[in-house]
Amino acid sequence: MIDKRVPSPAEAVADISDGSSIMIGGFGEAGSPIELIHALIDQGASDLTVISNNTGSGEVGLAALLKARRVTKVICSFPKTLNSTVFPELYREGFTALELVPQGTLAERIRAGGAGVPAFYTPTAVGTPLAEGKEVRAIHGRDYLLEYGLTADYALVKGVTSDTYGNVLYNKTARNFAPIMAMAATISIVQAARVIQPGDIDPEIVITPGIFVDRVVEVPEPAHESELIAAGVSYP
Amino acid sequence: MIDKRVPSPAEAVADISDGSSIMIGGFGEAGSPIELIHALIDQGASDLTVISNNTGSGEVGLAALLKARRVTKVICSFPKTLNSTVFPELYREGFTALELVPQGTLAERIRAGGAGVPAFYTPTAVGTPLAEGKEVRAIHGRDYLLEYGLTADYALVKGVTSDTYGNVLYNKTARNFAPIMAMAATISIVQAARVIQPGDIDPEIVITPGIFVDRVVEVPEPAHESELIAAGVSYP
Amino acid sequence: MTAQTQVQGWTREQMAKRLAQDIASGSYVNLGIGIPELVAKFVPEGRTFIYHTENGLLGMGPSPAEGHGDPELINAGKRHVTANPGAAYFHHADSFAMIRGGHLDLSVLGAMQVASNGDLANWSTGKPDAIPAVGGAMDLVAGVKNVFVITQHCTKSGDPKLVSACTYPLTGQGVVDRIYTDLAVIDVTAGGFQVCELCPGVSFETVQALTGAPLLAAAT
Amino acid sequence: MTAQTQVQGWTREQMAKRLAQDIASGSYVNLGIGIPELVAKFVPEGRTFIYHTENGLLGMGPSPAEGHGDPELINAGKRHVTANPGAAYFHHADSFAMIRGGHLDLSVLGAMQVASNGDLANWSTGKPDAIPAVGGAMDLVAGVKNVFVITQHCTKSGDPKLVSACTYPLTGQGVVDRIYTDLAVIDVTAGGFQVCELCPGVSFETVQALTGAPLLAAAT
Repeated sequence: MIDKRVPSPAEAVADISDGSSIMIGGFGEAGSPIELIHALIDQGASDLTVISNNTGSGEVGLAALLKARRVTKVICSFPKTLNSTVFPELYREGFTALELVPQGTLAERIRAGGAGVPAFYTPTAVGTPLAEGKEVRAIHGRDYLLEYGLTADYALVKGVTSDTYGNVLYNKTARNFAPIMAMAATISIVQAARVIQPGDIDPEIVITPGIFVDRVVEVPEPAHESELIAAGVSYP
Repeated sequence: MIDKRVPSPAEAVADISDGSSIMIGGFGEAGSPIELIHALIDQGASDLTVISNNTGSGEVGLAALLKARRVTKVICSFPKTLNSTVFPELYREGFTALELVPQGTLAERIRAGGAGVPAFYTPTAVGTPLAEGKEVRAIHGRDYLLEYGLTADYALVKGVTSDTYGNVLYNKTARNFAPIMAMAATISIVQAARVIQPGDIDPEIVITPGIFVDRVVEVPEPAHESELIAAGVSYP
Repeated sequence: MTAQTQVQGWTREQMAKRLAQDIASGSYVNLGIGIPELVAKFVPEGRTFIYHTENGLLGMGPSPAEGHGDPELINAGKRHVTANPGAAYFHHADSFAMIRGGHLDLSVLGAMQVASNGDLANWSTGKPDAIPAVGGAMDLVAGVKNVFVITQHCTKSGDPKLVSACTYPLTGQGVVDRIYTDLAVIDVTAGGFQVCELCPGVSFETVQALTGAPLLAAAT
Repeated sequence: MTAQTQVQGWTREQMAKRLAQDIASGSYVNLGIGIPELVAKFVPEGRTFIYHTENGLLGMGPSPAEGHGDPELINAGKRHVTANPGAAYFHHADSFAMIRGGHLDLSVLGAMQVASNGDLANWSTGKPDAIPAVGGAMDLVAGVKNVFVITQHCTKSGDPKLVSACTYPLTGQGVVDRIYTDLAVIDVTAGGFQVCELCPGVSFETVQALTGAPLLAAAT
């Protein structure tokens, strides 16, 4: 019997080693796998490269991971958020490097990484500073940039429901980067509020098929970043 | 009020002109939009380029469109099927040209066309006869072929349920090429067994969002290719 | 006191309402953060627009009642929103396939500068100490069929935002189709900026004086 | 009478059963059309395999009872199948993302020829009058982690299918990991074909005589 459940977030992230690259789902707080991130903070891995759309808010979740000085590089599209002070300080200090990628190019690079497409052309960012150093190619009379697929050692994502095979459903706009990150990482770890049995999810509505998922951990009442911040929480 | 319904298959395909490129959904008979194809045969457009995984069976649906000598080029991965005699004859005669594309490359080219990606690299077919004339590029030490996105003037696809905005659900493996073809065509036409109102489909389970769909026609009891063939039907 | 502050132009709401008049019913529209968001308040009678938010929702509805927000149902500005009947959720790659693939009819964006050749700068001051952040702006201008800018005609310090060449880092080259300011509606044409409509009480000369590039008069 | 017909090798079912022994529990497996399909009949006790069919189903189950097929639930060979608990449907681009992206553990394919460097030919005779048809074979061999070939050791006319270089058009270069024939299980190694296991009663010399390239003996 296939059963991808692990008992706790701590066990789910236990093998992440220093220097790993980690895709972290979420757009703002929607879909941020806070319990997995906090377990990673507790675990202690450092020198991480984090691929995520933002850099977190307040001092919980992703921002807390940064604040703990575990992340030496971020690849993201929008490292500024309301209440975001942690990343700017680390960036100005030179501790955390930034690779800024347009949001759609970031999404497509992750999807390409998961789909075995090593590189593709895109019209986004042609003629802008973000095109610097990139190959430009005219195709059918228009210029495009060459962009490379992006993969990672791990993905940490948040679903709402999963079965033990790793078939995952998401909640509303919390879906965002999770399905493509699950595709693009060697080890994909899903926290879900409810883990059910194979056959309990209609095969027509599965968003992430289990083939893309390696570990599933049940987190019945996941925290919301904004609520933690409102409560004055600073992790750990 | 947005309402993409058209009253009949005939009206749905009425404006397709000679020389059009048409993506036709389906893998074998699963997902083949037979009523739309038959309406296209009745309509009379010729010199068509058809992009579809197969070339049809018997003398109904896609095979009947070919037999009517309306298709001068097919782009497909597998133009041989049980009971498929129509295409081989037209191909040997020289009436219908063939661009043979590996199935996954075909799918990715269609998806790229719909996603605004003009070209991408793939490992598929490197070192084979299907790589002839294609650019080869080494990326991270492995050779890849450059492949171009594929678009079309029209897509004809079969859903099981649609709302009037064009949000579509499919039935099992009849989904196959339909969602990506709907993305890649200028005018996407969906036949669905049931057309319902916006709000009647859970937004979490929509497979093709309405933005990719231009026309929806209700075909309550769509025919199945195998049943027509078993009944000895030859269209028209 | 700068020239601009002496001119009584359209309010932000009036600008948004004016822009909304130019959107065809049935359009798929992405509204940027800030003034662009106001456009959603002014759907002309009898029209239906479907709003796309790039974080993964087509059919975005208005903000929920205070206290009824779902932290997992937000827009690109990370505010709580709702989903209208006929909505669909999707992942980020599919969302930007809609954008890049030319499936959206209109993108409405703010601007720091627009040049008379349609170049747009709206993501970075380029200052060395700025934290660069781009989000989806470059994807939107590269992919969406029509790009409308809605912005005050001048900066807070009175400098023109409509210029002959952008000095800030570009978001995209030659991408803007039309500009809605507090003073005028201006098309970006092959010949440069062309006034389409002036705010009542505002003269062509006043607008020209506050614009950093030559203005063509409205076509007659 | 050719050499091969005098040899009593494994049956097709025995070949499939032997291959199934080498699949780890929990593997995601794509089975090609023909002999590869037989592998699904021989899941070893205590193991679970999840079958992928490239037309858009993960968790493919056995054929339905005669007359209970759904024409819209088929496999890549266009036969009626079923969906097991825990299955998922998806579109073709996602299905081949699984294949090309290296997410499948194993592809089992038939062969016309396999070369000692791992080249595979299984889609075309290359004859001028043949209707070329490739399907997903080139994608599978390019993307799946492990590629096993299952085939009769020789053609119907007695020619070796395991050769020093393929004469038929290639499906992929250097892609085959292991070959299961009626006579032996053979690994493709850096040094060429290496016997892993002989069918009981079949000698190394017999297999060598029926193979068009040098065979290495089993590692000891």
